[in-house]
Amino acid sequence: MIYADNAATTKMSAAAISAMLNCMEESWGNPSSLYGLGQRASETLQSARERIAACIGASPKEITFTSGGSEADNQAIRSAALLGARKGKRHIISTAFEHHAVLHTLKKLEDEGFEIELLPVGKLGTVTAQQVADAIRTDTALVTVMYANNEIGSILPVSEIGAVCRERGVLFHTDAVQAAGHLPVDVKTQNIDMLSLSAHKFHGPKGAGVLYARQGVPLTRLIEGGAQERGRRAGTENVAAAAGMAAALEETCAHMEENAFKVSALRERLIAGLSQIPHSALNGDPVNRLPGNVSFCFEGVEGESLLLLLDDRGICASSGSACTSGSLDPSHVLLAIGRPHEVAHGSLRLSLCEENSEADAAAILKAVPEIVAYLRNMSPLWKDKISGKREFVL
Amino acid sequence: MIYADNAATTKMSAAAISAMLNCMEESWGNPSSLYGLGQRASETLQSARERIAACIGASPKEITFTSGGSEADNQAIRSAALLGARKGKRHIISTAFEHHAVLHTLKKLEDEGFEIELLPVGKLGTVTAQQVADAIRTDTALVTVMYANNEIGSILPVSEIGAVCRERGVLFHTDAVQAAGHLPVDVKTQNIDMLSLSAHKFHGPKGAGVLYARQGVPLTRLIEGGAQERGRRAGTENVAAAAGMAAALEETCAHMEENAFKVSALRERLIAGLSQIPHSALNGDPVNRLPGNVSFCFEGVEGESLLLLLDDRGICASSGSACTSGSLDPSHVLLAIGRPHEVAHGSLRLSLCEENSEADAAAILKAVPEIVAYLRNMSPLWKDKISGKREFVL
Amino acid sequence: MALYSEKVMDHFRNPRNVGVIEDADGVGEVGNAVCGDIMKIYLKIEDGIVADVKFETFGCGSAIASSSMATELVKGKPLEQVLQLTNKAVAEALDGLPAHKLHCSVLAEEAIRAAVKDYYERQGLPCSPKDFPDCGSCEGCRR
Amino acid sequence: MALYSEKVMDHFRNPRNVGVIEDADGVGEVGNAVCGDIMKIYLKIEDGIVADVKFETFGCGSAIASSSMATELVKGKPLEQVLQLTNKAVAEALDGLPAHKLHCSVLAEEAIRAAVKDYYERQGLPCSPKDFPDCGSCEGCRR
Ligand SMILES: Cc1ncc(COP(=O)(O)O)c(C=O)c1O
Ligand SMILES: Cc1ncc(COP(=O)(O)O)c(C=O)c1O
Repeated sequence: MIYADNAATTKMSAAAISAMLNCMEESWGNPSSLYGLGQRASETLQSARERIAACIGASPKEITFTSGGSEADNQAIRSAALLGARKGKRHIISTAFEHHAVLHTLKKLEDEGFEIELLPVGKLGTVTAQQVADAIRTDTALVTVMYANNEIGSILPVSEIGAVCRERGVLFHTDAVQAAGHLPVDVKTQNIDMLSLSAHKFHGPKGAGVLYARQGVPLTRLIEGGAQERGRRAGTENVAAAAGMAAALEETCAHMEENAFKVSALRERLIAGLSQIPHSALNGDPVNRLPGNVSFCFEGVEGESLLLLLDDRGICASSGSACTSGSLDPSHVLLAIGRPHEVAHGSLRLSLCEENSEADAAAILKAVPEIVAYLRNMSPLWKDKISGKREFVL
Repeated sequence: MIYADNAATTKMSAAAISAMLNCMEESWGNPSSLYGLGQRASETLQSARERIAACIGASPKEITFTSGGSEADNQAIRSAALLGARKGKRHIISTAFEHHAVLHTLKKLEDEGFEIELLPVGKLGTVTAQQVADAIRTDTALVTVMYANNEIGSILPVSEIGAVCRERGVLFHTDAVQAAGHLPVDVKTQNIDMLSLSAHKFHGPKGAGVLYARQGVPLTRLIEGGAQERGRRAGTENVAAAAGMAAALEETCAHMEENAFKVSALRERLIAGLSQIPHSALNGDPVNRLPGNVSFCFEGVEGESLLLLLDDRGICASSGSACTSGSLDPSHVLLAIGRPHEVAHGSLRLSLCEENSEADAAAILKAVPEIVAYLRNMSPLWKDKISGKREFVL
Repeated sequence: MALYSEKVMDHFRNPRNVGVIEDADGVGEVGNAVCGDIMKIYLKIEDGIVADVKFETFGCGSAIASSSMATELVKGKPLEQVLQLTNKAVAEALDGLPAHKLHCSVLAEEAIRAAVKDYYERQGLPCSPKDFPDCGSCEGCRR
Repeated sequence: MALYSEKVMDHFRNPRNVGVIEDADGVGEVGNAVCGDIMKIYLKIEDGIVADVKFETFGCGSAIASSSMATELVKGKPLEQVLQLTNKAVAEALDGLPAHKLHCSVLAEEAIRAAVKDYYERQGLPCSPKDFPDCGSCEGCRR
């Protein structure tokens, strides 16, 4: 099997699994309990908190454990909105191609009377700090801009945006779910007030995430109950998941540069190879790009068929993001960078990790052109294009 | 070590750990992904859903996976409140001794304009169906009453309450976090519309729970984002936790009767033994009681000291609920059953499981009276009582 | 559960009757690129019977499988019977489709009808409009 | 992190000076049962010096440890020095207390003062009220 869908989820690292097993077998007490077993669990949790904080330049008290990236995004945005509303600030700036965890939360806030401004992301899929600066108003409660896009891999200038927000006194949240463990994160120098990450995107467990909130930024609880997480998130703590997440993040951060070096070489090989396919186009920023992301549109081909045939050859890939499969709409991300609907249906995302090999790349470069040719050969849309009845759009 | 705090959390069963490991090592794809690896994860998730549904008499579509009991409680109550508010119903009935996940959610709703009626629970810590029937009004949006109390172990007449609610057309939610796996649950015959459970209370993983919602009861999302859980809860699914939870619940349900038989014999032995301590009192209903729950108040003794000294003898127990430790207030549950503040500070909860032995009971019955005597001997409060300067309250 | 039944996967992997009939007696095309599905059906009619049928499809796995199955179901059948083909029959013959993919079977039914309609029109035969709905009864584009 | 420092656990497990002085020269009691902590201090004073000190405490681990430590800190000390005992000194001598348990050290300080005040009163000595606050400066009951 060639697994090339690491943006959807990753295989857990041995270190993460063993950290979890250790909790389940040894450190399984309730961290709120007084006795030794409970305090051992509390120490495990605290150690996870410290190690994760160290990986992103935060202090342990600024780390709140959540059940994943979505919950962290929801809580960050809701907290800033509530804070803003108290001061009469009801304007929120974001981008058109955020993850649904952000966009759907913003939609709900819009229904509640907030004004949501989604910045256009241009053809390459990015926004500039200047765009953000121009959009900030006196009633802006929050700027939330993702660190890197999950579908097309563009890396956004979060440091510059952070600087602008800090200067203008506006809270800045970044969804770093695709960045954490893969790109350097330093919340202090990058002027990030809130940041979300999700463990299963860097070889940690599913169902575990972190919301970093700078000291002094009060969080609203999404989940009411006990006083866990210093009152910011109720529910018996998922100690094992926190320990697994910490082990995974430490490991990926320790090897970030070498992984990026290796993975981006594979990426470049794939991009060069797939670009040979006529009427294809790379999605996203060719330069400021996640090391492992390869995203293409192929004219005249529908994405799901492509994926199923790749699966038949043992290649795991995706089209748009995993969590919108089940929906018939083409990816909002591809539409946001200006791909026409028909082409947006024909996308392929390969997302690599350090475990992928040159042999994987070779197999992908053999399979994709063959399958695209096969599908085009049975596509009335493609036929119309080569016969000149319809225009090519790529 | 003698672990007698199973109401705080439980040790994971071998079956649950191995189900999780299997997911982490084999079935680790994203369930939303098209390819085989993803579909395998989706099948694992679906199988967990079916098995959990079968354990509580629900159908799989009625099961929503959450990050734990607290989230399930929050979502159930919020959903019913929203539904009620749409019809102008803003009255919610609950009890005075619910878990904080319920009470704090209700408090927030009160701040938002709902009228919250907390039924008194009497000396034994229970409410009757008649009390509920009398409280129901035409504008009642929800009745939420726990199945069994986590601190004092009383079992509440949920079937009768369910029948009353069904007859009056009012939604009924029960927090069954302490009941699931330990007491029979059949949502259909018990007329339960919504039910919360939490895996780590029955030898499953922490950070995993279920919200059952009867077909036709629409849930409000607490977490916005992707379309997971049929749109009722966003975020990449915690497949491993769901599989671990299903394995654990199946196992405890399969052995429910024999476990209850064994555990309640230990419970009776402990209750009989501890009742010998002068000026002590059993908390909760002596008959309708969780098989493993032993809850006592000892006059003149403070609970934390008792727990620390028990810990020194290798006995893990709790005082009030684990998640309120860190607070100085005495347990709201003990106050609700009428214990005076000073006695509420002196409580001990032992919660047993099928792994506890007669030897454990013997050790506890040796330790507790000795420690109580030791602490009373240095307690000016106790001295005042035996000298007659103050009244005994127990 | 797997996304698709084995039947669907078989017809997706080994689609029957893919291709073009150059001298077709009737051609039908439904769906649109925006929606992500286009199906084109070619019919060769002899003595009121479907002597040959081919399809071309741009679409997802179930769209290709539905086209393939639909062509199999109409091959060799008299036109009156062809007009009775329902999307349900297509989906059932495939051992079911996921709920959000049912529109593919609708599209297949419509593509067949459109090809028959084209045949009727070319032959100058009368055709009842209720037998020939436009692409649009499919829910695909409206979700 | 463990809930309590090793020092706290040592003084909790092996509390120094537990008990009663039947013919005490000064006795102080602070806290209340509702709050969950009561401390009672007995002083034997000789030549203005704490010749002996005992305590009784109803309370949590840190309350017992704080009482024990406070008695150790005042034993053998002249009364003027005893009055300078602060809750901070008690907490520090215990290598710190968790934030929500700091009130226990406050209570220990107050119990010592109350005993000294009782001694002053029994002796008819003048005492400045600022040295002798009531139980109430402790935050315990108000949280
Ligand atoms: C009765 C009851 N409800 C809810 C909860 C909350 O469950 P969790 O901690 O898994 O969120 C608990 C336990 O903590 C409980 O005992
Ligand atoms: C950019 C981004 N944000 C948020 C999420 C949500 O994370 P999770 O599924 O862990 O809740 C994801 C991945 O699914 C993502 O890629």
